[in-house]
This record gives sequence, structure tokens and C-alpha cells, in this order.
Amino acid sequence: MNVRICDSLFDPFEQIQLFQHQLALQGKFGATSIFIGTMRDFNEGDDVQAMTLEHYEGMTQKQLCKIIEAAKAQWQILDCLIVHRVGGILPNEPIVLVCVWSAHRAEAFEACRYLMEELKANAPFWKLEKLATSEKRWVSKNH
Amino acid sequence: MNVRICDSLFDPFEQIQLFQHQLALQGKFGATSIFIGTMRDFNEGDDVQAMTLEHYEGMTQKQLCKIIEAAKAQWQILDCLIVHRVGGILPNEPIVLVCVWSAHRAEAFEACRYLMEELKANAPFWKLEKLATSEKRWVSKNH
Amino acid sequence: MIYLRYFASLRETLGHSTAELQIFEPQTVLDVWQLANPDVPLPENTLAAVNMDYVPLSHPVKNCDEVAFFPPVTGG
Amino acid sequence: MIYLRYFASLRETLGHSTAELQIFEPQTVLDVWQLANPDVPLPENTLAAVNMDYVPLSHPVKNCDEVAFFPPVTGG
Repeated sequence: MNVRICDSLFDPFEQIQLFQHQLALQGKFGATSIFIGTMRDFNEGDDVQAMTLEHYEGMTQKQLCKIIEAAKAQWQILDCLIVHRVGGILPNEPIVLVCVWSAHRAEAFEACRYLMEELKANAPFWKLEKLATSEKRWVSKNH
Repeated sequence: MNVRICDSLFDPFEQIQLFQHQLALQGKFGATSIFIGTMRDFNEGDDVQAMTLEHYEGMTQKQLCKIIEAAKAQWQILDCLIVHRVGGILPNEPIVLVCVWSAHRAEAFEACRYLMEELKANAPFWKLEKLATSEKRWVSKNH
Repeated sequence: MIYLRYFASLRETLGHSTAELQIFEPQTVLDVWQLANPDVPLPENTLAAVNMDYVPLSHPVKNCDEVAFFPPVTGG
Repeated sequence: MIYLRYFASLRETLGHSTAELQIFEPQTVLDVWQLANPDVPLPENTLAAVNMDYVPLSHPVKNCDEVAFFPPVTGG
């Protein structure tokens, strides 16, 4: 499976390595491009204590699979992996992992960026921040 | 140190994690962009058995540091790491790792790509391939 | 029967995350919102999905569809 | 004295990786190659560095400089 939704802390490097070991691509991939999004302890000028990630179970997977299909149609990639956290999350914990394997670097770089931008634009996730003041607010700007 | 030259097999994920643990950036980085170049078992239509990576000790480090300074002048990045293998190397082993940490994703993506392109264009490394036929040849095209 | 889903701030505004609605003639997504929430104008920028695909508010809704409303997404 | 370094295929062509050369007047990088290797024309596309920085072949060389010649790089 190219898409994983995790409701607890995940180790992005372990996820990549586990996935990579299953790939029948030993010696075939020359390029791996990886993006890891990590929770910061600040946003929009405020200190953030914690966050809750809500998502639309089912639609999330459907939209991420569509994004992956679109990337595969556009670039010659060998495989890819998307992992996204949901539920309660703390600063410094990984939120999202996107990893692309290809023979050459241009495809890996471009497809990885594309997957990440499309995920941010179209995958149905919503962030609820708990500020240091204990105030809760829905994130509205998705930079 | 942002630049490491390794004369034996390195684990890119271990390198990233060790470096990341030393960063005083917990909660500050929201984006990590990583590129890993891995040795393929084919090149220019031929099967490749092994490779030797020669470099210009001293100039390599100097040029990579210059490239990093140029990236830091251009993008707001928090830190970066470049690891490059030298000496004998086998298919499926990592050749190069570039990793960039930043607050937001655009900087990480763009600086990582820039570092990798500049490294390929300017860092004094040379690849000597040993083909499946046992013939040796210097790689001349750096795709 | 059609099945309604609300997410994030929209779910909080309405006070519930799911609802069901009987429709007797072809309706659009916007009609469905107005029938289900006659007292709540659809907030600006609301996105809609039918059967987990994005659709415009003018999209037709048929019996057994799952219709979701939610604010702009902020994952990643 | 100036210190010469040759790398990769150029090192193999010349059969050695280092050399030293006494220069008595200002010379360019290209002059240095010709003085050190009078029988070997400088291969096309050869790159040069003085003290580990890239330079054009017209760059002046001074005493104690390290001058390197090498083919296009192929790392990464």
C-alpha cells in the first residue's frame, strides 16, 4: 500500500526502510526524494502546545491514491509512499512523509514536490491547534 | 560539520537522525527535504557490477561548503547535511545524501534540489564503473 | 436517504458530524445543505464532496449518496 | 615551486597523480600544463583549479600554488 494513515507517533525513517525492503527494485532506483513535515511549536506568531488532526476517513485514502495516480502518469517513478498522522500530536512529531523512488533524480524531486503540494491542497485533513494560552483554533491558512 | 565524506557504506537515515539529534531546533523545523542518490546496477544501457568514486580531497569539502553558503544566502534554511561516499561501491549502496531543514516546505524543497544540482555540477568527484563484462570506464555524462 | 457528513469547524458550528436526509426529487449539493440546515447559511469557502470526490455546489445528489461539507483542508 | 594534481582519466592518461614544477616568471594555468606535459595536448573539456577553486585556463599561477587538472565531474 502506498498510503498509510497513522493514529500514533510514526518514525518516518523506519517507514521508508520497511517499505524500501519490500520493493523489488534493488539496484534499479538511483534517486529517492523524501519530504517530512514536522509539527512546529509556533504558527502565525503564536506558541503552539499541541494539535489534533482530523480527517475524512475513506476520502483521505481515495484522494491520496488519485494524487499518486496523477504523479505516476506525469513522471516515470518506480514507487512512492505517503504516510500521514491523524489524532493528537505534539511539537517535533512528524505529521507527513512523502517518499518517491525513481531511476533518475529529476523525476524523484518533481514528483515528491507535486505529491506534497497536491496533498496539502486536496487531502481532507484539518488541523486544530491548542495554543500555549490553552485557546483552541482551527488552522485556516495552509502555507 | 555540514559535509561528510565517507569511504565505506553509510546508512543515510542513521546519518540524518544523528545530525538531527544534535540540532538545537526541536519544534522549529516544519520541513525536512531529503535526497538520496543510490548506485544503480545499470547505466547508459550497460549492466554495472561495481564502481569506484575518486575525489579531490580538500577541494571537495571546500566546494561543498561554498555551495552550502550559497544556498543559505538564497533560502531561509535552518541547517543542512551533505554526505558523499568515496572509494569502492556496489549497486544498491547509497552514494550521496542531501538533507535540508527549514521552517516551511518551499525553502527545504528548493534548497535541497539546488544543493544536489550544484554538487553534481561542481563537486570534484569522478565515477569509474566496472561493467558486467569486467571492462572499466569513466562515467562521462552526469545526468 | 442521503447521508451527510460535516467536518472540522463546520462540524463544531452545527454541533453534529452526521445526518440523514430523505430527498424526493433531484437536488443539488447546495439544496441538500439548505434542506438539512435551513437556519444556517452555508459558510463561505465551504468545500463539498459526493461519495468522497470533490464536487461543485451545483452537483446533483441522488439517493444513497454520501454528501460531505467541510472547510478548506489544512493537512501536511 | 608549484604543485600539480591530476585526477581520474587525466591521471590515468599521464600515468601519475602529482608533479612539481619550478616556474621563474608569471605563467597561466595553460602555460603550466604545457610546461609540465610538453608532449600531451590538454584534452578538451579539461577543468582546472588553483588552490582548490575553479579557474579559467588563463588564470595566473604564482609560486607555491596547487594547480589541478581534471575531467568534468561526475559525482552525486
